[in-house]
Amino acid sequence: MVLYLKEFKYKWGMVIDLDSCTGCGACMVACQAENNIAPPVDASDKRYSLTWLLVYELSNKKPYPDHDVAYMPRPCLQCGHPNCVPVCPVIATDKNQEGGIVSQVNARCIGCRYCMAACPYHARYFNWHDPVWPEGMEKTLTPDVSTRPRGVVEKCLFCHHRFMYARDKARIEGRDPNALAEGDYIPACVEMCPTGAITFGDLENPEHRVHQLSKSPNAFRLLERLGTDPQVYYYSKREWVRRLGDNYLEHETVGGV
Amino acid sequence: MALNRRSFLTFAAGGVAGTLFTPVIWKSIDDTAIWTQNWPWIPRLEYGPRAYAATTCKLCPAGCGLNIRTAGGRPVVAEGRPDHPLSQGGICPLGAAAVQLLYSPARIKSPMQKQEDGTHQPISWEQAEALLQEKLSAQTGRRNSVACISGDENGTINELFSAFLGKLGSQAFFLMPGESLAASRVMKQGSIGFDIENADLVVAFGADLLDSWGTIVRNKKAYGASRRIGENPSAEYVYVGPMQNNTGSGADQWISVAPEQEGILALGVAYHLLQSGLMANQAHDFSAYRNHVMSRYTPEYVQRMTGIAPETVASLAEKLRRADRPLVIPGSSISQGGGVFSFAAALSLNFLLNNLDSPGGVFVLPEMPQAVADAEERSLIRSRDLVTYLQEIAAGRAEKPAVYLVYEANPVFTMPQANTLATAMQGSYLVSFSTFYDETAAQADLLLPTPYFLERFDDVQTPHGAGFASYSLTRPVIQPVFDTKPTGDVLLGVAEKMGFDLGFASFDKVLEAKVANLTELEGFFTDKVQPWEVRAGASVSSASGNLWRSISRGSVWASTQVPYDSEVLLGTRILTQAAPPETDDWTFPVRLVAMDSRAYGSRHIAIPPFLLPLLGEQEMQGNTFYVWMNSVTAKNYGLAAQELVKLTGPTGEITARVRIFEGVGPNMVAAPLGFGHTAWDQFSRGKGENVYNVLTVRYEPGTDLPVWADSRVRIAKA
Amino acid sequence: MSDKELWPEGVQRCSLKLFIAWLAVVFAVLAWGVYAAYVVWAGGLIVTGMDNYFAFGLYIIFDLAVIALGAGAFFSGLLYYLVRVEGLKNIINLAVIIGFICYSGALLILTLEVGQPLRAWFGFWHPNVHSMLTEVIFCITVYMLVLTIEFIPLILENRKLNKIKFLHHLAHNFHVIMPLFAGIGAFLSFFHQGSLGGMYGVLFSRPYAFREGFFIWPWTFFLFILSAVASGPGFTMLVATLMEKMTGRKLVDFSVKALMGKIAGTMLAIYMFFKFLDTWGWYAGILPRSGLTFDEVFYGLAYGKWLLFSELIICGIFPAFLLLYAKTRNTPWILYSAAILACIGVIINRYVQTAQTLAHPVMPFDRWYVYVPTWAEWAPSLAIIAYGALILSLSYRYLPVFPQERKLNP
Amino acid sequence: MEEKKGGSSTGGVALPFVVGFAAALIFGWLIFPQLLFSKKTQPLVFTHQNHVELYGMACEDCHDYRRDGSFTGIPSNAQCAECHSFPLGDHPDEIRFVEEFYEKGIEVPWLVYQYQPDNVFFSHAAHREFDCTACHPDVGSSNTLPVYYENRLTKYSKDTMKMKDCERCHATVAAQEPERFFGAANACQICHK
Repeated sequence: MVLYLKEFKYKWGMVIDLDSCTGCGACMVACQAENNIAPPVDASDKRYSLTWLLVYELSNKKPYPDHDVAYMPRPCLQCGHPNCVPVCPVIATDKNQEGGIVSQVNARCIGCRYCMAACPYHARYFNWHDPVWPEGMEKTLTPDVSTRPRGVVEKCLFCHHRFMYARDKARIEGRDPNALAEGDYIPACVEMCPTGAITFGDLENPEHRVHQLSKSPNAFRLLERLGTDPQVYYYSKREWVRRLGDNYLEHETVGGV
Repeated sequence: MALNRRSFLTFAAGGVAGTLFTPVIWKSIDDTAIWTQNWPWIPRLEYGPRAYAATTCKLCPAGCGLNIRTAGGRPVVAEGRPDHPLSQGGICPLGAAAVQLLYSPARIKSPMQKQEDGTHQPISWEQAEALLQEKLSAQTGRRNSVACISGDENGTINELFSAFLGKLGSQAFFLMPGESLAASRVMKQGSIGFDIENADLVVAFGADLLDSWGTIVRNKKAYGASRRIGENPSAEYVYVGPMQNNTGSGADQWISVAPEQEGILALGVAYHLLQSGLMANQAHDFSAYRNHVMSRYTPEYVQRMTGIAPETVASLAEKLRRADRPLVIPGSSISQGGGVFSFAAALSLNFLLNNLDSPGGVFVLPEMPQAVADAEERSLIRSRDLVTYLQEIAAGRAEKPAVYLVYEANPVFTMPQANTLATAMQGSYLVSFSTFYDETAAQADLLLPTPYFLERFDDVQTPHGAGFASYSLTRPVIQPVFDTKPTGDVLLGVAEKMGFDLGFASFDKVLEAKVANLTELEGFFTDKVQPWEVRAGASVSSASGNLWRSISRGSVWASTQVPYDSEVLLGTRILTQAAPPETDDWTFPVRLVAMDSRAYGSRHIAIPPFLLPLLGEQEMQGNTFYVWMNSVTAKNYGLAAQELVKLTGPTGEITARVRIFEGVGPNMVAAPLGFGHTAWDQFSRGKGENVYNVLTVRYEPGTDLPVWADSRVRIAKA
Repeated sequence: MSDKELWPEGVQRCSLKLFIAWLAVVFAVLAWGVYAAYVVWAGGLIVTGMDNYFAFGLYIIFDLAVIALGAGAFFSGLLYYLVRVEGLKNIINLAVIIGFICYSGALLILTLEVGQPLRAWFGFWHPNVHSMLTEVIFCITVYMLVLTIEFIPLILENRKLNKIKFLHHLAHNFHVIMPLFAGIGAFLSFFHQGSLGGMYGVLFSRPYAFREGFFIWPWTFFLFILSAVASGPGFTMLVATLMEKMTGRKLVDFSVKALMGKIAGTMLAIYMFFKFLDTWGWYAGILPRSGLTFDEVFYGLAYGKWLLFSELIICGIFPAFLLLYAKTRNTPWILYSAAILACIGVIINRYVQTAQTLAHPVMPFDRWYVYVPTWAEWAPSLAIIAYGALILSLSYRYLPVFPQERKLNP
Repeated sequence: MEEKKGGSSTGGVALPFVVGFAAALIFGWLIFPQLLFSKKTQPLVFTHQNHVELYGMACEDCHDYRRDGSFTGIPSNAQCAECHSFPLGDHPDEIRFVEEFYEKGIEVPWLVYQYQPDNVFFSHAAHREFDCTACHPDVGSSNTLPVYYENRLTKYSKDTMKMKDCERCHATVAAQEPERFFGAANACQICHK
């Protein structure tokens, strides 16, 4: 128990507007390129794909013409109470840095996949293959994220390296690296989204939009009842979309009677 | 001491015990673990300073602005450019994968010549250009014996090609078919601009705004800006289209009509608008228009033709009437193969709503001044019909050219009835100026690879669907990775050898000239203010100084100038003549809804490696792709989820699996374009089948233009 | 020519040729498994049926089942050495061997189970005290040591080895400390069995498996212990019976088998009592609190309700009755059948705890997948069984495993 | 062979054991490191001391921060060429730099003593308050480049700073200056990427 560790003063979080997300997938591609995820020959089988951020297609399950669709980009939710962290036998994953991003040290991971069993969101991906890039394409690897061999578990880190870079830039510019402005640190998926569906920032900072948005009645989190306390919120004005965020018994309502 | 078994064992024990007191074991264990963290067969990272290079995307016609992030000079990731009005910091999935395509296994690495066994062998540029010159010289003077198909609908390269063909005595310069073909029948000069950003109600008739129509990313940005999270939306979106695609699901309302029937609904809306007293007096044919609409497009007729309830039509009309700044956007659900009827019908609503040249409405956008003296006019080029041309050739009703020059296009794969139309090119000398080894390149006799857009200078002018005139350059971020040469330079080189004076020493000079001509228009750079803001009233400073210097360093030029006098016609003649047939086709009873999405690449680009994760279990299972239909349709044809199904069209057939998706209209089957590649690489090859094979061309009455967006098929269990 | 001098005193063994032939078969399966292991190590876990949905597969199920079935060792040791149930003297050796086989086999499988086996030692070097898996790692390691220590005296009782004075005294001293190791072993195995169950019980994000707790331990911790104790003795007895069938010799008195059956029946009854309570609490508390209905956590055939029914009724209540009721218990075929059912029950339990827990889509919009293991998962598992057969064969041939054998085969 | 009894036997057991033990120690402590590590030398001679003392350069002239907060690390050929675009002296390595590297556009493949694997994120900016010599040898006072030892198995440098070295210092400083560390001193992702 680190005796001097205070509560998180800032928590990097997202509020994803499911009413604006068109399911285009630009965020997924951005994630792959940014984080040096090798291109798969076959990725349609989601059971083996490496998609740190995956866009789910949600449906209100009504027949034509009452059918409604929503797209849900799902990164790692950086749970405040993750079930993955306590189960890893080798402390390869932890939630211990200001900002609350759940870490994943691939160099430490032994690949037991207990964390994958623990994560209810499928936010964790086992590296079933050694990463292979077509000849020459390895030159497009960013220097920011290490490549991972097969046999370890990977996950979204909210482009943590961008956070570190933002802090370094602040240091060199003489600013407080622990008080980044809203635009200083933005994950790749947020930056790339053409509809601006993803809002990113410090959930604890009233000056960051996510702070207020996360408290909106239309904001919800995936599987709230599990108590995982994710730092990724979803936003939708559509009741059926919010209801798909958790399991409800038939008579139960979302948000009281 | 004695050397015996016991001594030896004891010695060994001592050795083992001693080893425990040295780092041999521990260090080895530790180092082995560290070794696993750095397996030599896994690529290492290369470091270096971070920088950005501003450019423009050429992967689809939208022309979004990209910032290419580099590390130590190497391009690593593509990001959106906030200052580019066509991207505003966002990009589509295809654009996001731009950098990685630099090293696609499908890239053509050098000039190649087809061998007798069908394979291609590398040759030098000297040899290649000599071959080209030889083939072309043989056709000089022969009328239309050299045909050119360009896949770049908004580049200055087209001026070079058309001028070159002119020198060769040919007018067979074609663009790959797109929305601009139908638009050219309505708009003689300039292009139609849609000021989406300033509209408070956007009704898209067929136009897949959010995935494949026009300026995709810009559309999404406008859409996102109108519905910022946590705020009241500033605009409502209605999508009238066959299926609940990205646009349909993103829109506030989806009204399902069969492909190419959007026009009927549009006129049904017009009926109500006219009833409520709206007029377009400035239009010369308003009276005729009104008579036609009021007499023909009654609610009953519209319902009979489209299945849409009168209340829905009336409600939509009311929305349009009450909106402050309504905008109606016509288009085809696949941004190609649509008829003029629907286009004109939907466009006419804008005139009824009186939003021509108004913020949030439609504008006529100017053409860029030409740079190449002998180039054909853009409007002329746009009006040419490649499909009919190839159909005629395939049917033997027209002379097959001796040489086909195909530039960054894949007509062998992406033409309707692709397998049929491909025969139109068999036997001719096919020259492919392509970056990638596509199906057309695979069939080509000579491959003259052009550098990837990140490796060269090129331009993008006012893409279709834009709300303003724009001009920006693609800029080389890296020296060409392979032995490639810009097509413009090749053309200029060959032209010079053939004695043709096209007026420029290099393609870069052509672009410089193009930029210089921009001063003929009133323009500004978009780093401080965006075009729609100017339309809404913001003040702006005109672009000045050395335009080439600015634009070649990444600046984006835009203009909101209204160039031509507006001669407004509601298109009554077309509307009365080009209406779609009312009859049902019992042979091919099901309407085929082709899907075009940037998640699967573009018409020119096969799905890139980095886009494969976007394919989910809704698109693929193994190597078989899915076609979508709603549960009622499936039941009617005895189909169930996951079952194999065969779609048969008049000229082709495909096999797929059934996905039950309730967001497909009645009696329709949705099938995604972009699958079934046979060339390219293992990332895109052999996944699904080519839907273009079942896209069937019909000719629109009154316009005689090919329409294939509303193809029909027969479906049965396979 | 003959290994007769190595046989335990006063017993007969089959010919060396026949034995070698048998060993050949066993080695063949082993070789197949070793090859599969090589393939897994070389190519990665992609060759298995595991995927992003099924982080755990046959390896884990096999391990859990094998470790549960191997519980006969520690429980028998507990009963014999501490509770002083004299009757178990005649089967305790077999129980220890089976325990040794099961645990060592499980350890072997675990080396295939991790994605980075060369870093598996990180579990000892960077242990996460909050992880049930850490508890599993440490417990299984130490218990393996204990089982080895418990096995050694038996080995030292080989006729040849026993002649060596030092080894003879060593064996005797080992026997003296057996009660201590029985206690330690029981304690460790309890914890190990429990932490295996706890691995699922602490997954508060998996309503199918999550269980609230007693102190830091979820109820599955205790249920796993009980179910292992309920099935382990039966498995031991079944193995003895199988060995009798294969050798044609009588190795233990039926009364000993019946005693094991009675023990298993008693524990099974206790387990069933708590299992029903646990199932009810899960049904009435955790599921509705997670917004789930009972039906929503079952799917198709692979994860159907028939599994729960089978686990609880056919392989739970039913064999418990059979084993508790003296008449049915004393009927050999009923005893064996009931024991088999009990073992099947624990295997079903381990399967649903692993596969169904992971298969159940927690997110409402997620879907069910069906897990199908590949040859690369079956081969090592069968190889472990072959490995067990090898150990048992060698032990039976050369060590005095069954005290009663001599007497029962005059 | 005939067994000997008593002291001789014991001595016989003890001596081989001791010999084996000693041999193992020798192998483990003397030979094994030499087997494990291969010596490498830098592609070119570089005289830090001369550059500092004779040419009046400072560390940050070559090793400095960029405006985005990143650290330049080993200077590029271009930076060296600000002075050495042509040979300034007659040292063969300077000549080789100009001819074999600079003019051919090949970056000098310097060996990084404190080589860090890709999975390590190190921020010089975050450590900017510390003197260079806190982590690096005082190269400025020597013209001799140390021998580079590379671990044959891991390809690490012998001087590669291991995780526990970072953790120890982080914990110590954080305990003393919690505000500065603002949260966990040894949060995983601070040093891993």
